This record gives sequence, C-alpha cells and structure tokens, in this order.
Amino acid sequence: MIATFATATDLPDIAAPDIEYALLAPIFIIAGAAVLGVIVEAFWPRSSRFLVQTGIAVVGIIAAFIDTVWVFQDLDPVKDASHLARGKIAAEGALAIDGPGVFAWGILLIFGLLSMLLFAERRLEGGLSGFTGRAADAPGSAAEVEAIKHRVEHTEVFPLALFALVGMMLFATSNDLLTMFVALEVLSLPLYLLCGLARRRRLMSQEAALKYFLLGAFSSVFFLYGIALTYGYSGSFRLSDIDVAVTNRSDSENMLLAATALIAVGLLFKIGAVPFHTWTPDVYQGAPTPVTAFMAAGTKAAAFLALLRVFFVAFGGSSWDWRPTIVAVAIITMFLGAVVSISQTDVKRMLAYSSIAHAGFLLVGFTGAYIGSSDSSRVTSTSSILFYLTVYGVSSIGAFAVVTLVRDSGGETTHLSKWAGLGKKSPLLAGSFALFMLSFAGIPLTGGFIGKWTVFSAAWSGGFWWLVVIGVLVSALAAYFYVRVIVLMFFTDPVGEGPTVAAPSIMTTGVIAVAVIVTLGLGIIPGPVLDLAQHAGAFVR
Amino acid sequence: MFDLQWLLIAIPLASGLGLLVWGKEGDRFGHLIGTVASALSFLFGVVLFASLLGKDGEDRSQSTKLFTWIDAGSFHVDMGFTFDQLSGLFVLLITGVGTLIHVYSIGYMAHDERRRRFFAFLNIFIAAMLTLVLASDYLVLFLGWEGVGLASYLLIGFWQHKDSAAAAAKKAFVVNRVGDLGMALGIMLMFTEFGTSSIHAVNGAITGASGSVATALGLLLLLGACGKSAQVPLQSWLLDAMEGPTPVSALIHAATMVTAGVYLVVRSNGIFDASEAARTAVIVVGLVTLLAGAWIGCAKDDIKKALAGSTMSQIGYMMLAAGLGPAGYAFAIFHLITHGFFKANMFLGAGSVMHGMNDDVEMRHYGGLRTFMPITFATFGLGYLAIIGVPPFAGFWSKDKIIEAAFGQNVWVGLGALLGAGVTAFYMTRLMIMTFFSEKRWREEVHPHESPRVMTWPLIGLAALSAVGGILLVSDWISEWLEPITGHAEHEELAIPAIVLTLIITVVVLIGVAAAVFFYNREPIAAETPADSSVSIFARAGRHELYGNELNDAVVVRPTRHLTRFLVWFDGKGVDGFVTGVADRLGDTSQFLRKPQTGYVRSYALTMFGGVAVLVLALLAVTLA
Amino acid sequence: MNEYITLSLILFTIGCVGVLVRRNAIVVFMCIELMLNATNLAFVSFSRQNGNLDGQVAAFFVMVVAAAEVVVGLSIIVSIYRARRSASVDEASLLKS
Amino acid sequence: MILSILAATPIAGALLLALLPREAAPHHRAKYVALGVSLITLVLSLVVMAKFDQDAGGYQLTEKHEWIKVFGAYYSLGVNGIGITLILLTTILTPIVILAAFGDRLPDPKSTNAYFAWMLAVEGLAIGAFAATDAFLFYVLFEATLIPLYFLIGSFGGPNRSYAAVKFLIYNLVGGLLMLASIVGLYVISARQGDASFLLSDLQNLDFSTNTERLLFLGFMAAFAIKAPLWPLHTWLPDAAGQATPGTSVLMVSVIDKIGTFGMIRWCLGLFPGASDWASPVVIVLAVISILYGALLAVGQDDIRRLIAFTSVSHFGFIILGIFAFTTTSLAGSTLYMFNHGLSTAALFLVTGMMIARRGSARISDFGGVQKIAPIMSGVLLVAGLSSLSLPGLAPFISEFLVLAGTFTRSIPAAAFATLGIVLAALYILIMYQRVMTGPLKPGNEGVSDLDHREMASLTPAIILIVGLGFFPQPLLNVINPAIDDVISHVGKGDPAPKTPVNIDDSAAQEGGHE
Repeated sequence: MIATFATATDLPDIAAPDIEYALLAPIFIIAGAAVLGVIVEAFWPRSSRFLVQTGIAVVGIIAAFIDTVWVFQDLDPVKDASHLARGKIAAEGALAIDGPGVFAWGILLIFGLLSMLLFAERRLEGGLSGFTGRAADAPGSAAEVEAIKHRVEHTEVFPLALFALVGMMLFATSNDLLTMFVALEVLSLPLYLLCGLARRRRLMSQEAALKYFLLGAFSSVFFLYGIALTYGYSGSFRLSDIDVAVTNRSDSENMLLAATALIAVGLLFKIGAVPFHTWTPDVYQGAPTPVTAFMAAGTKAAAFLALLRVFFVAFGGSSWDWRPTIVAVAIITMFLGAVVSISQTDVKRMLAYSSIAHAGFLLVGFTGAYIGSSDSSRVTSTSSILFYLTVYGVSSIGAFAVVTLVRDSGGETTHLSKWAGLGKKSPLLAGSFALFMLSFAGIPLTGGFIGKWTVFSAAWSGGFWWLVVIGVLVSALAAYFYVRVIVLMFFTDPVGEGPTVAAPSIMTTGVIAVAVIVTLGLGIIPGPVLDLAQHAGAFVR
Repeated sequence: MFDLQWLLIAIPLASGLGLLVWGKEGDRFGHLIGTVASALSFLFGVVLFASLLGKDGEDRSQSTKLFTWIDAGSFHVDMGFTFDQLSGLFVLLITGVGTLIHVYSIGYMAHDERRRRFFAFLNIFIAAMLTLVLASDYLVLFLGWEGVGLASYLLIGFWQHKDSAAAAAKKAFVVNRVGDLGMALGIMLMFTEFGTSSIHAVNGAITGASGSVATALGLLLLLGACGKSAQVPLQSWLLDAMEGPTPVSALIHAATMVTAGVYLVVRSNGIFDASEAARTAVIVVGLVTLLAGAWIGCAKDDIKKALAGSTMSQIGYMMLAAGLGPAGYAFAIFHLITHGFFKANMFLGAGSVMHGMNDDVEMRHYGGLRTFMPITFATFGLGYLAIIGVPPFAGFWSKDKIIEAAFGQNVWVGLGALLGAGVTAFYMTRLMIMTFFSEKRWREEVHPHESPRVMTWPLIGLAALSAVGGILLVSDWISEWLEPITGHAEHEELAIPAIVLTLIITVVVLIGVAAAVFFYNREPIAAETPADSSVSIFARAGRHELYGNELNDAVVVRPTRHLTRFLVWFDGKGVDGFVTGVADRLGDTSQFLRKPQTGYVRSYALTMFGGVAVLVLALLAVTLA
Repeated sequence: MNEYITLSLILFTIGCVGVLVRRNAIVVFMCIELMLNATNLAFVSFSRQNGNLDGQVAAFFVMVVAAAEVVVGLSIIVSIYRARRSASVDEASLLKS
Repeated sequence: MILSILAATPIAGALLLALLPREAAPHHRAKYVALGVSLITLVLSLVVMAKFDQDAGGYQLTEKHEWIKVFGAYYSLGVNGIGITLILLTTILTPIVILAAFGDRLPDPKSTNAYFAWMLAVEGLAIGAFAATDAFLFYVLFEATLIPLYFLIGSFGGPNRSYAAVKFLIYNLVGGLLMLASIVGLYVISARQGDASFLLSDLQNLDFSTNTERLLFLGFMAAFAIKAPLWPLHTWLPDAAGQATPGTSVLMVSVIDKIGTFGMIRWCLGLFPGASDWASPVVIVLAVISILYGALLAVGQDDIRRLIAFTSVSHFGFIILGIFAFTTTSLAGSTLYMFNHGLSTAALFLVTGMMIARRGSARISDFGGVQKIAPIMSGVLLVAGLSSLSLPGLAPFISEFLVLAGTFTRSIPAAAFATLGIVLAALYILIMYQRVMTGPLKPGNEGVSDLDHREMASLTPAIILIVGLGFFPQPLLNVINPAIDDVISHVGKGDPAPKTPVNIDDSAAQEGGHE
C-alpha cells in the first residue's frame, strides 16, 4: 500500500506539453469545423442540414485561410541558417510551422474552398448533390429508388472532406515521421470513403473506393515499415535527429537506404509517380468528380510537401544516394503519363494520366534539390514546386468543374467522343477548358508555362540540364494530347445532337471563373505569388 | 544636256506602263502613243549623238548618275548611264529600227484586239534595251538585260491562247536564265574582286587582277552572252521564239536584243583583252554558231525559222569578230548595225508576205510572189543582196572585213568564216527562189496582195539603209569612232593582199548562189514537205535544228524531271514520313503501355511491389557503384 | 535482437504475399493488417534496441490507426458485397486501361 | 510608350471584336472594325517610323518596366533598324490581308468575328515579338503567336485543316520548348553571375563556356530553324499553307515565320556570336539545300498553295544563307529580303487564293487559259510571280542579289549553288503561270471572273511596293544599314576586303568623261 503510494509519489510528474495555439490555429479551426459538422450531422433537422454543413465548411475554411495569411506574415526568419528560412518547430517538435508549410496550408485551403463549392453544387442533379443518397443501399435496389424519392442526401461529405483537409495540412507540416504517418491516414481514410459516394455509376464508384483503399493501405504499410527502419537506424522520429544520424553515418548503410526507399514508396504513391501510379486513373475516373478535383489538387500538394520535407531535411545528407533513382522515377513518370494519355478516350482518365505526367515534372524540380543560397534570390526547388502546385491545383479543379457540366441523360458524359463540337455549343465553357489544357501544356501566357519554367530552372540550378532537355521534349509530347482535346472541341463537328451543357449554379460557375482568372493571372503577372513562394524560404529543421 | 539622257529610257517606259494601266479607252490611239514615244526617244537620241559628234575625242563619253540604286553594307551601285560612241550607235539603231517597226506594227497588228498591250510591250522593250546599252554599271546593265528578256517573254507569248507560243516564251525565258546565271555570278565575282561592278572601274582594274580572274569573268560573261544571243550551246530558244508576231521577230530576235551578247563582249573589252583563253572561247562559240545557224537555215521550210537560223549565223559572225580582240571589235559592231538593217528588213518583208498569205509561214506554199507584192519583193531583194554580201551593199563591207580579220587571226577560222559566207548565199537564194520565184503553190483560199502603206514604208526605209549602210566604213570611220573604247589595233598584213581575199569571198558567194539555183530551179518544188526519210542526212539534221532540243532533253530536262519526282516522293515518305512515323510509334507505345492497366487490383499491387523491390535495389546499386 | 527483426520481416513478407495472391477482399485486408502488426513488432524491437520508448508509443499509434482503417475498409467492402453479392477483388474490374 | 501602344492597338481591336455580337451574314461590322483597327495600327507604325532616327544605330524608342522580379524578366521594348522594318512589314500586310479576306467563305458563317479577331491578335503579338528586347518577353510572345495561328488554321481552313493545325502547333512547340530549355539555362547562368536579368543588353555581357554557349545556341536555333522552315524541318509548312485560308497563310509565312529569321539575327547572333560562327558551315549547307530542295519541290507540286509554300522554303534558304554568311552586304540583303519576300508572297497567296476561290480547286491541272477571261488577275499573278523569281526591277531581286553577292565574298561554292536557285525559280513560276493562265480556256474555268474593285484595292499596295522598292530600295536600306553594322561588329567578323580594290572616286572621276 504504502509502497504503492510511495511509488505513486515517486513518479516524475509529466510536464504538460506547451502548444503554440496561435501558430496552429488554422489546423484547429478546420478540425473544429469538422467536429462541428459531425455534431450538426447528429442534431440538425435533415431538411436544412445540407445548407448548414456547406456554410460551416465554407466559413471554417475562409476563417482558417485568413488566419493562415496572418501566420504566414509574422513567421520570423531563423537565425544563423545557411540560407533563408522562416518559422519554428512547434508542438513539441511534432510540427514545423515554416514558410513552405504555411504556404502549403494556404493553397490547400484554397483548393478545399473551391472543392467545397463543387461539393455543394445541387442544380445539376435536379436539386440533389452529386453524392449518393444512401451509400448503404445496393445500387439499383428498391431502397435506393425510395431514398431518391425522399431526397435523402449524405451531408457527411463535408465533415469528411474537412477531416481530409486537416490531414493534408498536418501532412504538409509534420516534423516527425510518426505524425506524418498519422496525418497520412487522416487524409486518406476520408478520401477512401468519399470516393465511393457517387450518385451515378455507383458500381464504378465503389470499385474505385475499394481499389484506392486496398492499394492505399498497402502503400502506407510500406511507408510505415520504412519509418520503422529509420527509427531503428537513427533511434528517433524527428527529421532533424535523422538528419544528424544520416550526415555522420558510419555503419549499416543498407538499412538506411532500404528505409529511404520504403518511405519514398509511401510518398510517391500519394503523388502518383510511376510505378506507384496504377490507382490514379481508376480512382480519378470512378470517384465523384468533385472528389476527384479535391484529391487531384490537395493530395498531390500535401504529399509533395511531405516528400520535400523528408528528403531535404531528414535525408538531405544522403542526397547523392537517392537523387539518381528519383531522377529515373521522374523521367519514367513524365514519359508514361504523357504517352499513355495520348490513347485515352475518357476525359477523367486523361486528366488522371496528365496528373501523373505533372507529378513527373514536379519531380524534375524536386530532383534538382536546389535549396538556394542566402545571397542570390534564385528560384529554389521548394519555391518552384510550391508555385507549380498552386497553378496545377487551381487549373485541374477548374478542369474537373467543367467536366461536371458536360452531361447527358446518364449524368456526366466523360467519353471524349461526346465532347466533339463543344466549342460551337458553348464557346465560353469550351474556351475555359481549352485554357486549362493550354496551361497544362505549358503554353506561355498561362500559369502552367511559368510553373514549368520554375521547376526546370530549379532542376538546372541543381545541375541537371540534360534532365531539363528531356523534360521539354516530354512536355512537347504531352502537349499533343491537350491539343487533341482542343481540336475535338473546336475543329470537329458534333456527333448527333452533340453534348448538352447543364446550367450550373453560381457556385460551379464561380469556381470555373476563379480558376480561369488565376490561370491567366499567374501566366501574365506571376510576380506576386512567386515572391511569396520565394519569401517562404527553405524548411526549418 | 547629257544629264537628261535618262529621258531616252523614261519616255518609252512611261508610255509603256501608261498604256498597260490605261484600259479599254486607250485602245483607240494606244498604238499611236507608243509609236510617238519611240520616235521621240529616237529624235532625242539623234540630238545627243549629233552633239557627241560635235565634241572632241575626250568628251565623247558622257556619264550621269541618276540616283544611288543600292547602298547596302559594302555594296554600292549607282543608277548611272553613259552615252558614248558605242552606246550612241546602239541608241540610234534601237530607237531608229524600233520606230520603223512600231510604224509597221500599226498595220500588222491592226486586227488584234490586244494591240494596245502589244505596243506597251514594245515600248517597255525599247526602254529596257536602252537601259542595257546605256548602263554604266554591270548591275544596271543586268537590269536592262533581264528587262529585255521579260519583254521578249511577253512578246513571244503574245498570242497566249496558242500553247506553242506560251511554251516558246517560257523556254526563251528559262534558257536565258541559264545565261543570266553566268552574268550574275560574274557580277558577284567583280564585287568580290574589285569591290565594285562599275563597268569602267572593272575594265580599268582588270589588268591588276590575276589572269585566272579575267578568264573566269570572261567565260561567265560569255555564258550570259550565249543565252541572250542564242549562241551554241544556248541557241535552242531562238527558233521557237518565231512563235511571236513577226514585228517582234524583226525587232527583238533579229535587229537588237539578240545582239546584246555582242554588245556585252565589246563593252567588256578590257576583260577580254586581259584573257587570251576567254577570247578563244568567244571565237569558238562564234564560229560554231555561225556554221550551225547556216546549216539550219538551209533546211527550214518555215520562212521565219529560216531567217532565224540565218540570224544565229550572222550573230556568230559578230561574236567571231568580237573574239578577235581590238582587231575585230569595230567590225563586230559594224556588222551588227548593218545586220540590224537588212535582217529587220527581211523579217518585216517575211511578215508582209505572211500578211498576204493568211499568216502562212510555209515557203512550200509560196512561189512566184514577186508579181503580186512588188514592193515587198524589191525591198526583200535589197536585203538579200546585202546579207549575201554583194558589193556594194552593206553586208558586203561588214562581212568582208570580218572574214579578213578572221584570216588575220588564224587561217582555219578564216576558212570557216568563208565557208559560212558561201552557205549564207545558198540558203538565202533558196529562200528567195521558193518565195518570190518558181511557180505558185498557194492554198486555194489565199489571195496574195501587197501590204498597206503603213507596212511598206518601213520596208522601204530599211531597204535603203541596208543598201547604203556600208558608208559607215568610208575611210574606216567606224574603227576610228570606236577606237577610244575598243582600243587601237594596228592592221597586220595578210599573206595575200586584201583585194584578192575580197575576190575569193565574192567567188564563194557566187558559188553558193549558183548551187541554190541549180538545186531549186531545176524541177518544181514539192508543195508538201518531203518526209525525213526521203531527204539527205544533212537536211534531216538541219530540220531538227541539229538535235539541240533532243540534247537538252536528254542532258538537262529529263534528269531534272526525274530528280523532282524523286524529291517529291522523298519529301513525303522520307522527311515527312520520318516525323509522322515517330508520331505513329508513339501511338503504338501508348496502346502498349495502357495494357498493364488491367483493372485487377492485385496486378496493381504486384506492380507496386515490383516497384518497391526495384527502388530498394536501385538505391543499393547506386551506393555500391 | 535481430531475430525479432527477422521475424517481423517474415511476417511482413507473408502478409505481402497474401495481398498479392488472395482474391477475397476481407482476406487481402487481413493480410494488410498482418503487415501492420509485423511493423509493430519491428517498432517494439527497435525501441528495445535503441533504449527509448518512442517505438512503443508508435506501436500504440499504429494500433489506433489500424482500428480506424478497419472501420473504413470494412464499410467499403460491405457496400461492395451488397452491390455484387461477392467480395472478390477480381470481379471489381470495370475501371481499366 | 509608342511601341506599347502600337502593339496594344490590334490586341485591343481583337478583344473588341470578340465582344461584338456574332451576327449572321453579311457581318459588315466586324470586317470594317478589323480593317479600321489595322489601318490605325498602320498609321501608328508610320508615326514610329517618323520618330525613328535613321542615322543613329542601336535601339530607340525604348521603354522598360520590371515584370517578373524573381526571373529578372523585364517588359522592355525597343526597335533597331531590323525590328522596325519588320514591324512596318506587319502593319502594312495586315490591312491588305484583312481587306482581301472580306470575301473568304468561312465554314461557320457566324465565326467572322473570331476570324478577324485572331488575325489582329497575330498582328499585335508579332509587333511585340519584333520590339521585345528582353529574352523572356520575346519568348513568351514568340510562343503566344502559335495560339491565334493554330485557331486560324484549325477553324477556318480546308477539309484537312485540323491535321494541319495540330502538325503546325506540335512542330513549332517542339522548337519552342527546346528554346525554353535554353532560356532556363540563360536564367541560371545570369543568376550565377550576379542578379538574374533577361535584358538583351545584360545577356550580351554574360560569359559562357564554349560548350554552354553552343548548347544554348542550339536551343534557340532549333526554334528559329523550325519557324523559318529550314530543311529538313520544313514539312509542316506545305500542309499548313495548303489548308489555311490565303489570309492566314500570308500572316503565317510573311509575318510570323519572319520572327524565326529575325530571331536568328537578334538572338542567335546577338547572344551567341561564337557559337553562331561555329555553326555557320552547317547552317550554310542546310540553307543551300533548302534553296534548291524547296525550288525543285515547288516545280513538282500540283497544288498551287503547296507550290507557294515550297517557294517560301527556298526563299527562307536565301535569307538564312545571308544571315550566316556574316557580311554586312548579305545581312542587309537578308533583312531586306524578309520585307520583300513578305510582300511578294503575300501578293502570290492572295491572288492565287482569289483564283482558287473562283475555280473551287487549287490544282494547277484544273486551271488553263484563265488569262483570256481574267486578264487583270493574270497580270497581277505574273507580277507577283516575277517578283518571286526575283526579276531585276522588282524588289526581291535586290535583296536576293545582295545576299548572293555577300555570300560570294565568304564562300564561292555556297553562292554558286544558291545561284542555281534563280534558274529553278524561273521554272516553277513560269510553268505554273503557263499551265494556269495560257493556252485555250480549259472547261470548268468559264466561271472564273476577273478581280473586282475590293480585291484590286487590296492587291494594289503590295504591287506598287514591289515595283517601287525594286528601283528605290534605299529608304529601307538606310534604315537597315546601321543596325547591320552593329550586328556584324558584335559578331566580330568584318567583310572580306576586295582582292584588287578599285579606288572608287578616282574611277568615278574618270567616268566623268575623260577616256
């Protein structure tokens, strides 16, 4: 008894961790919004729930964004850093609230906002959202019919999306591998579910969910094992500690390399790099288009931030070991994405392959591994990728928004042949889609061009001029199929009565408009955003 | 006053362009304006020439700079003209004969609804030809050179609705282009060598340059001359050129343009004096053409083509003379002028005959026309006497001098020239017999009649000139007149006295005449052209223009056509095929690479697993390496 | 010490092979769970080796995550099963090439 | 400022047209708005010409604003003699093209606005590209011109137009992207040597290692060699020209392709003189091949538009030959050639386009004897054709001769082979003219009417310029010469001196009359 007391009293008192709430506020806001959404889900009357959920999500994201801007502004530069870096390690070292991370928060929130607006579009399905009424019902069953009759809707999509957003934000800023793993799951699990919730073509949607889930889990296990090996090697999850262990490494080289490889697997899977891309086309095609947009923009951004952080901070010391391999991956990814998309007949699949190709271009910037120097303000790998992600994310959300509007009796018509003559039917819509295509192709006066330019310059700065040459050749190849779509829309006569273009509500229209403006604006005056990305500086260790 | 010499060119040029743009309203008096323009130019030329006579030797070369034509980088060309003894003579010849032919054409083209355009083209020709002879820079000369080529193209093809005419026009232009190739390269060489292409400067500085440069320049210019003057090997276009209206044949393809080559050689005497080889080449070309032309002239039954062959041959004489150097330049020009008179005269005469014979050119359908068109006969006869070189007519003096000079150069050359004289006599006599003598062989629908006055007066004028043209030689006036330009040549003595040679020439000429009479006055001439098989090998070769066209076809035209066909194929299958081939391969690759996307999640997992393995191994490999 | 790592590797491989060869979605999923637990074993043994607790903490995190994964995974698989009356992963192959 | 206004005017016009309501035939408004805008631009360009000081070399009317700080890219414009010549060409041709295009029958009658809007866009972007003195700005404008042309070809061309459009775009994009790689390289290098800057003046002060310079040069050259089609990269041109409307072809061949040759002078010679010198032998050989190859293929064509396209391949060969001969004479010739070729090709494309529209076929073998019923048309075709075979007295002769003469001083074989081109030129033009215009009227051509007043009005300026510049090229050459001297002195290769020079003034004095 006494002993127990004694032991009890002897216990060292656990110091309460101090959390920089001010810095982390954006995450908390989104998480709070998500939780609030769950509560609303429980208590709010069904009739007006959809609107309330939309409101919560939108308001939450906007608030978080404003706060993010604030946080970004008063990140104080790090002393005695070899090169410019802002921010600090927070939450007991779990998170690094630094320039790139917060910038990533910003764009993630923007992507989230735009996607939420697409989620909330209800005019296309006759007053219902694009998500299935009751996921539990088997497709085509009586229950489903009846659910549609009573206009049941899954309003959980909003909290789910918000949770995924939280995961992404954590992923982008997590400073130790364990947090990173948790964040990875937090962002993945809701997406698995969201993928299965399409209102039309539910079989495909569920299949997409299943594939995404199984393969995602599979990859995250490798990621986890990589973490385990790293931990075994360095005895810590902290990126900075790992860095120390890596820089003055002595023995058991191979274990470190295996760890590096496995961690890379998890991250490359998320960004959809070859040979871990196989899920991308199927999931992009099967998932509800708004979800696809969200994934395409958000997941890629978050995953790339994590990739940069792990490899520049933790494994920066062994960059000469992993760079050649990543270069190979980059080349294969660019090439396969570009080539295979040539023979695609489905718009969403084609966009999926194009996203693979873009992952390749982003990897080119990444392998440059040019982290800048304090004296010159040259474009660094980090800033170039941040800019590229911004442009690519907005453009692809816009593109998918356009996809939601081209419909026939069976819902969206994603088969390319149905898109013939769209330019005659509605020039504005086709024009904006063409603009996104040109931006993907990297034609000047669009943001995509500046993006390509930045990643290539980063690669060259890193000494990979020949990789740049390969890159430009592949982008010429990639341009071919974007151009094909334009030919289809403008120069080809419609088959039959041609596609019908649904009249969207202000929300989808707004999304497309914003996407167009951003794509053009970043093409003509990219200066401000580029300066922000430069201002973000390097990662904090 | 010489500062206004550009007016010589400007007047006909303005009139020509004006007539072109004027439109239908101009049809009524377009021809008059054209004629007046040419006449004005002639009168002004006479005035200038007269005042040139007034000056003493040094001032007889009057240059003016109109404006700077080209000044780019280190290349500088002035639009400048030089009116001197040589160009003066040409101005008179061109505008004089030109005006007469304008007058003649008023009648000849009376019934052509495009007469206004015809006169416009004639004026443009006059302007271009004057530019050619007045130019004081080789590039300006080239401007006129190609200008006359254009005019000849337009006029040969004037009756464009005839395929043969259009083809002949194109042929003339293209063959001339080959010559111009030489000209152009020559001018470039001058620019490279001397930094200028001013005629005076180049001919002055040539002595400072290496002999090879002089030879190269000489040969390149000779190539140009061959093209313009239808000398072997670029002779083939001239006979086809007879598709053009007869006044054109008279003015361009007999009197003036075709002699531009001779002018070029004489004008470039500095260059040719500096290169023995170039001169020899000129002589050879002249001699060959002389005989070839004569040969062709003997075999043709088409009156215009017979005359064209004779033109070739006569220009051969001039070339030959020009090739003799200072000894021959003056005589070349002399023969050029006299030939201008009598050949224009005979062409117009032929035109007058055709006018009376419903534009039939086949001599075998003529015969006995002397009574029906006496004036034409008379004038033509004078021309005939002049060309075969019967004293005292113009041709006698000029040709005699050339043959004499040829013997002075080399006995074989002399013999060739002599033979040519005989053949000339033969074919011209044949032509006279078939046309004006012998029995009538007309188609029934034709009613021969004399041409209107407007056509006969020019004939008379030219006939008179051909008769008295010889006076230019009185006390060697022409040689002395041209000496400042051509340089002095002391007259070397021949083995035999000149008078004897003259006698020999006359005898040879008479033999030629006799032979023709013997052959063509014995039995009646067949109204139908005998088949090739029935005539002698010589006649056959002559009819086919010594197979020049066949040669061109075999050597140039057909190979080019084959090459073109091959290249078209190659461009499609080879160059473009490569590009499209790459595109196709990419398409196949794409189809192939989408196969692994089977849709089976386990195969995806397998791919990923393989990826993991590869990645790990790759990293290990990199570090081991 | 290394024996534990070896064991975890063996378990991991077994799970991996299972994922690759089994048809039934449930079984595939369980194989993934097996791999997760193999990882846990690795964590714990490394934690022992490095002499700090982080690895064991990690193991707990992984369990929680695994639980969450089960929830999501099963729900998806069940809905698929309802739709197709089969949980074979090979039948779900509408989306391809 | 004036240059910005000059470039912005057509762009603004294009936007205006895009905003105008799409009205059904006969869409007068759009046409006249487009014509008006292009005429205003012409006037503005004349103002620029007036402000331009001919005797002073270097860049004038410059303006400079920071654009993208991180890249060191500036919005920086300025013209030298070469730039202003080509700007003038653009502003002169556009009204001609627009006026001639009034009659074009478009696949979709409601798309007239778009048709003319794209044309104006091309004009504006081209002017910008000619005036840009910042490599990045130039690249952006250079590539941007692809988009309007792509739509012009793809939406308004013949039956096979979309293939031609895609081929055009991809071909040029490949070149453009290779150039992009070089642009990136320039950025990295200039950033290493201080603050990044894309200003021409700053780039010219960079020092490259030999290999770097050559690689960067190749990137630029690839883009320009495809744009100004140099054998064997030419195959996109015949297809594009064969499918596009005449107006589009003119804008493409006469204006946009000139950016290629222009770029060789300003950027290849300007930034990489050493590498240009290193590459010149190969380029010269390719240029000579282009001259003869293009001419021979032109002889072999039956489609008039493809024929003209191949003649352009040949002519571009001359231009490139002159550029890489590195003599003031040939370079001045090339620059003048760009202007003249623009005019003569425009006249050819437009008049043949009118013929083709009347006959309903572009096959030479379908025509015959048209001269009888359409004398004016045949006259115009003849003049345009003669200018294309560079007959003395017409503008192209002077430029071609300058190119050849300049090249001759550098390399006699090159010049000699190139000169063969003038014979072939006579072949392809005269054969075409003979088969189309002369001979008896071929059945099927009865409907071919002569030019109407609008068409004559559109063609006359071109013809007048072709003839006028044949006799008085100096106004242009005076503008060009100073710029050429700058380029050559930058490349650092003087003209070869004459071997036995003539003391010009001495001989001139003698020419004064005394023998």
